[in-house]
Amino acid sequence: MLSSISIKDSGGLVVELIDVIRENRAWLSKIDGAIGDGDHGINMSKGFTLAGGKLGEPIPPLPDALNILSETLIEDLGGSMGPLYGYLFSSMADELEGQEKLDGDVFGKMLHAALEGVQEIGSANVGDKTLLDTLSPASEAFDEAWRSGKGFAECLEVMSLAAEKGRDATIDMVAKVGRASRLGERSRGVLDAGATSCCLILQTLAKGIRQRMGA
Amino acid sequence: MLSSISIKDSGGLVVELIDVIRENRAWLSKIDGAIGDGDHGINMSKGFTLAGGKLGEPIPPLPDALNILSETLIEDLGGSMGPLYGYLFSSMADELEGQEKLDGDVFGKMLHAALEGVQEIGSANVGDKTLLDTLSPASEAFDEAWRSGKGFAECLEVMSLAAEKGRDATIDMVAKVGRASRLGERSRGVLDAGATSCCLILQTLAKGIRQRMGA
Amino acid sequence: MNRIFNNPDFIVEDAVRGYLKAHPDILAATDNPRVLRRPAAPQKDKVGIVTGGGSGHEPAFLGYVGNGMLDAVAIGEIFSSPSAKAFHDAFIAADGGRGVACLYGNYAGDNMNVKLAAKQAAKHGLTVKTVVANDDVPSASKDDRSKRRGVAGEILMWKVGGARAEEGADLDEVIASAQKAIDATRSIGIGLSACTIPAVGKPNFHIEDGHMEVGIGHHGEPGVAVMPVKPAREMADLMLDHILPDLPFEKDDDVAILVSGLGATPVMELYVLYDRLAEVIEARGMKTRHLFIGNYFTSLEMQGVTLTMMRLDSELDRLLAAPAHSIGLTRV
Amino acid sequence: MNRIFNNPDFIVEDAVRGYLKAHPDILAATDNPRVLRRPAAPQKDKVGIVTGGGSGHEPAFLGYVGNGMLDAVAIGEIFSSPSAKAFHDAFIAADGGRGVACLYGNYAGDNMNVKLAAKQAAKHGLTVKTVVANDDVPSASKDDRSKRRGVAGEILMWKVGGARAEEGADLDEVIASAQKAIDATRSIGIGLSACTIPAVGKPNFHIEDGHMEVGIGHHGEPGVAVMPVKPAREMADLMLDHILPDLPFEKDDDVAILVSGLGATPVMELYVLYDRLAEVIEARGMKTRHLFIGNYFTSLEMQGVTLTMMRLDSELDRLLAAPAHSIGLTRV
Ligand SMILES: Nc1ncnc2c1ncn2[C@@H]1O[C@H](COP(=O)(O)OP(=O)(O)O)[C@@H](O)[C@H]1O
Ligand SMILES: Nc1ncnc2c1ncn2[C@@H]1O[C@H](COP(=O)(O)OP(=O)(O)O)[C@@H](O)[C@H]1O
Ligand SMILES: [Mg+2]
Ligand SMILES: [Mg+2]
Ligand SMILES: [Mg+2]
Ligand SMILES: [Mg+2]
Repeated sequence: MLSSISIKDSGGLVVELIDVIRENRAWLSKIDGAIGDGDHGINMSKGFTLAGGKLGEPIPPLPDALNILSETLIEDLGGSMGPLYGYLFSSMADELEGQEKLDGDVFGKMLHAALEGVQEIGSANVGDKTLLDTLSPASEAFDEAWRSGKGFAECLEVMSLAAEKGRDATIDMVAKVGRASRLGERSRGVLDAGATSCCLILQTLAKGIRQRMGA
Repeated sequence: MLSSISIKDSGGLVVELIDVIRENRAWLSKIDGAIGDGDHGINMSKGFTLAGGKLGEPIPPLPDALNILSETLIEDLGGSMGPLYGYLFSSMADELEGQEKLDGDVFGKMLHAALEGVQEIGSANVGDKTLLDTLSPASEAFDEAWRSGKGFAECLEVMSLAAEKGRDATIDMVAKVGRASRLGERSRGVLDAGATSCCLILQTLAKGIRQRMGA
Repeated sequence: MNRIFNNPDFIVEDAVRGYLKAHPDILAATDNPRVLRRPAAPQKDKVGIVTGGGSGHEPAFLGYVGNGMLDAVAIGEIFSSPSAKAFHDAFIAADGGRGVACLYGNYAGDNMNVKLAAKQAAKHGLTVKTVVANDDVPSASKDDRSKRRGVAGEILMWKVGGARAEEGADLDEVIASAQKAIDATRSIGIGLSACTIPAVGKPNFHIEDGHMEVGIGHHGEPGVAVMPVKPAREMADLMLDHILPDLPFEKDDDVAILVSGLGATPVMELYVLYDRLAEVIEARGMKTRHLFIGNYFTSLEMQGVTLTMMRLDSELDRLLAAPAHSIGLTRV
Repeated sequence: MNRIFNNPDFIVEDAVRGYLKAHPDILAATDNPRVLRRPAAPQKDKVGIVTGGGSGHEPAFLGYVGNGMLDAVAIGEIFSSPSAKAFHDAFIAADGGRGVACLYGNYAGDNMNVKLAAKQAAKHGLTVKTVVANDDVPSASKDDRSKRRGVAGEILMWKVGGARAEEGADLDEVIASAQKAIDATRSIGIGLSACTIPAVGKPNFHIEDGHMEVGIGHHGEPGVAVMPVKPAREMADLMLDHILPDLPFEKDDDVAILVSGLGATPVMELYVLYDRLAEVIEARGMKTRHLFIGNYFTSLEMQGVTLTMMRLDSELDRLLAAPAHSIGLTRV
């Protein structure tokens, strides 16, 4: 089992992201429907599908693929998801610059950059019932596992579990930003849509990287 | 038991008409709702109530009271009921001109005049599922009973029954005029609203005249 | 029923009061609370243009009172003809000494009340001539055109009659132009959901969810077919299939188009429909010289749409282009 | 859901095509299918006026492109912010060399996308300044005004900004006037029924039959109170109770009033409401100098109404009175 993957050859990870979002279109919209306006799956699927059409063949290297996804979201999608996920993916891509291998060090930095990017553009805080509530604990768990000396593959596994726990923790939160925030206490009791899509994205990345490492 | 009533003293008949229409506001609208637009009771009640406010005290003689009702309907009510019932009542009033007593002869003429008035303005035919289908058999039945030598009070009784039968016969008819006609075959199976209000009117007149004669 | 009114029996009165407060430059009161007029009416030596009809179709009918349009309007209860007296008083409010053209829609109540009112007016020596709009194609067969209802085509008829009167034409000329206008006009509606008269409190007809009613009338009068909702393009084609052959509209015709929402259909959807209508009309070699899209003739909160087309000659073209200023339609 | 569309995912595209076909005199295409402009834009030496927002609010936003109003508009999906690229391309379409004023509403997506687009524009040396409308009183407390949403007050802000730019003002002057306009403007909405985004297929919120939601937002954002439907007069009083003290509006103020239906409320009911609004506003000693009643800023087929009031000084009064010509608002 490897402990890193080739950045140049891993653009396919973005294809996997696109697929997972498209597959979960209805589910994500349904979750958004409970306390939002029911279009999260529609929005995400539209943006990711558009990006899919722009990737081209052969699939470009991972940073280029991430940037194509980011630009498509920012330029063509609009809404909140365009800028938020757009920044998330371009921030990740920035960390790959000058690197050849994606290993635990680099991946940890990607998560940090993603978190900062989303916070910068969206000005939300952890606990506000947003995708940050998946991203932030996932990033922390990864850091801790990596610092404690676990292997990259195992750290990804830890992160996936933390992302899921983070996502599920949004059930008990009251939304502070976005449409759902208008509901106040009534927003408690259901998943946050963005936290759910973010969990799908992180888990798909983890799974894709692990597979490429032969884990 | 008398065989006629004083025309001068019977303006109260119009008050009774107003009352019965107001009492049946909801029922008439409900019937109209099945194949029409559900406003027959509202329309009738509005027009008759307005007329009630114009009758004044003491109640004027019957022809004047009928003319006040007629003018109110024609001038203020609009819709189809304004002209149709407006003409019906003014045609009835015309037959009272120069008379002192309302007896079987005069009442028979009133029914004829009413029928002609409604037909002239509305150009509908018997069998079209309208108020004519109450008025026409009622008038015929009255004529026949009167010609056969029955007393006025009994003739009124006969007429009331015929009005009811006429009204009920509209259930099996297909509407040929008015809003319900747009339904074609689908208009079959329910009462006609106008036939129902017309039956109430004729029966209330009959009952009021009979009471005044001491029958 | 979640609606805005006080006593539902007086919703028309309340609305008319609101209209008068809102538009003192366009609408003036008369002694009859059910009759409104242009502030300048009666205008000496101009043929008066009058219409009237039930309420609930706003901006029709009162919204088309204004310069170059109607001089006076008779206002009925919701979906119910104005009284004969209201029509009569509207005639008087509009009469500038050259007679009155009453341009109205083919409904039983309106026919009766206008007839009574015109008789009454004749007694005072006021000449009233009428044109009865019957543009609604699905409401009766072509052989039975006199039975067809009048729908949104009335607006174009008022525009033509109003402009002709403004030109100084006499009563017969105004009547002739208005008659020509409606004879050259065809309409069709598609209903998507029902509506509720506040005083009644529940819908007086029903359209199954996921279905549409082709040829529905302005008060929910049944149409010619109920079918599952079609994509906008097919709706457009269906509407054109009904009205194009009826006149017929043909290659090289100049036309005016009016696409009106029935009240609750989002305006963007009218444009989705128009996108296809324009495509077909252009492909058939017709030229659209006047276009109106919006809620021009509604039916309370019904969902759905009506399409109206008029074939133009140079006179109709000129009269549609003439200036007009009313709440519902303005041309500069 | 009985609505008019083809593929619901492309309803915006279809509608925009229809708008372009219908109004070639008012709207022109750009290279970006989500950006429309005035045919005369960019107009040399005039400050460009831009807005943008989600679709489903027609005639907002694209219906306010026109002379004396907006130069270009960025168009989003239904109820979703346009992309940063659309805003950016709208800036370019509007830029006549004196900079661009982006006058938009306070929504998270719009804020983010405008921010990104303005950054991008700055890189090319194009100056974009912004005013964020926050006229919706119930959406946040007075101390938290920066959190309030923008609603129909945006229309008055565009009118003011557009007229000021037309006068030849520079970017800072336009921004100052638009900011003054929105600072003097307060709105409140009452929702009576929900609406459905075609691609979603079912309402994304719910109002119990017989109930109304006071302070509802333009996308159904929850209001401050849900209660049984009140008579129109009480609705009017409730709305005024929320907005009059907030500015506050006071005796002898000159005001502009905008009463907008949310899409499916019959227009006559807006006038029933206005009848009472006018009564109170007059009784409080205010003078209504500009009045707009109709479906000016809608939310698909929602039932309900918004009330917007602006306190005027002589500048705002002059700018509101200036000529304008757009689909949604025309002044001659
Ligand atoms: N400021 C923000 N920062 C981070 N995430 C946000 C922010 N605002 C909204 N979100 C996320 O966006 C999700 C909703 O996305 P979506 O439904 O696509 O957009 P919209 O709310 O415009 O309909 C929420 O579930 C939340 O996770
Ligand atoms: N031409 C006509 N002649 C006689 N009666 C008619 C005619 N048209 C309609 N009616 C009667 O009118 C009734 C409906 O009245 P109403 O509901 O008050 O008016 P509307 O149909 O305008 O809503 C019908 O039930 C029918 O009996
Ligand atoms: Mg959403
Ligand atoms: Mg009826
Ligand atoms: Mg009726
Ligand atoms: Mg959304």
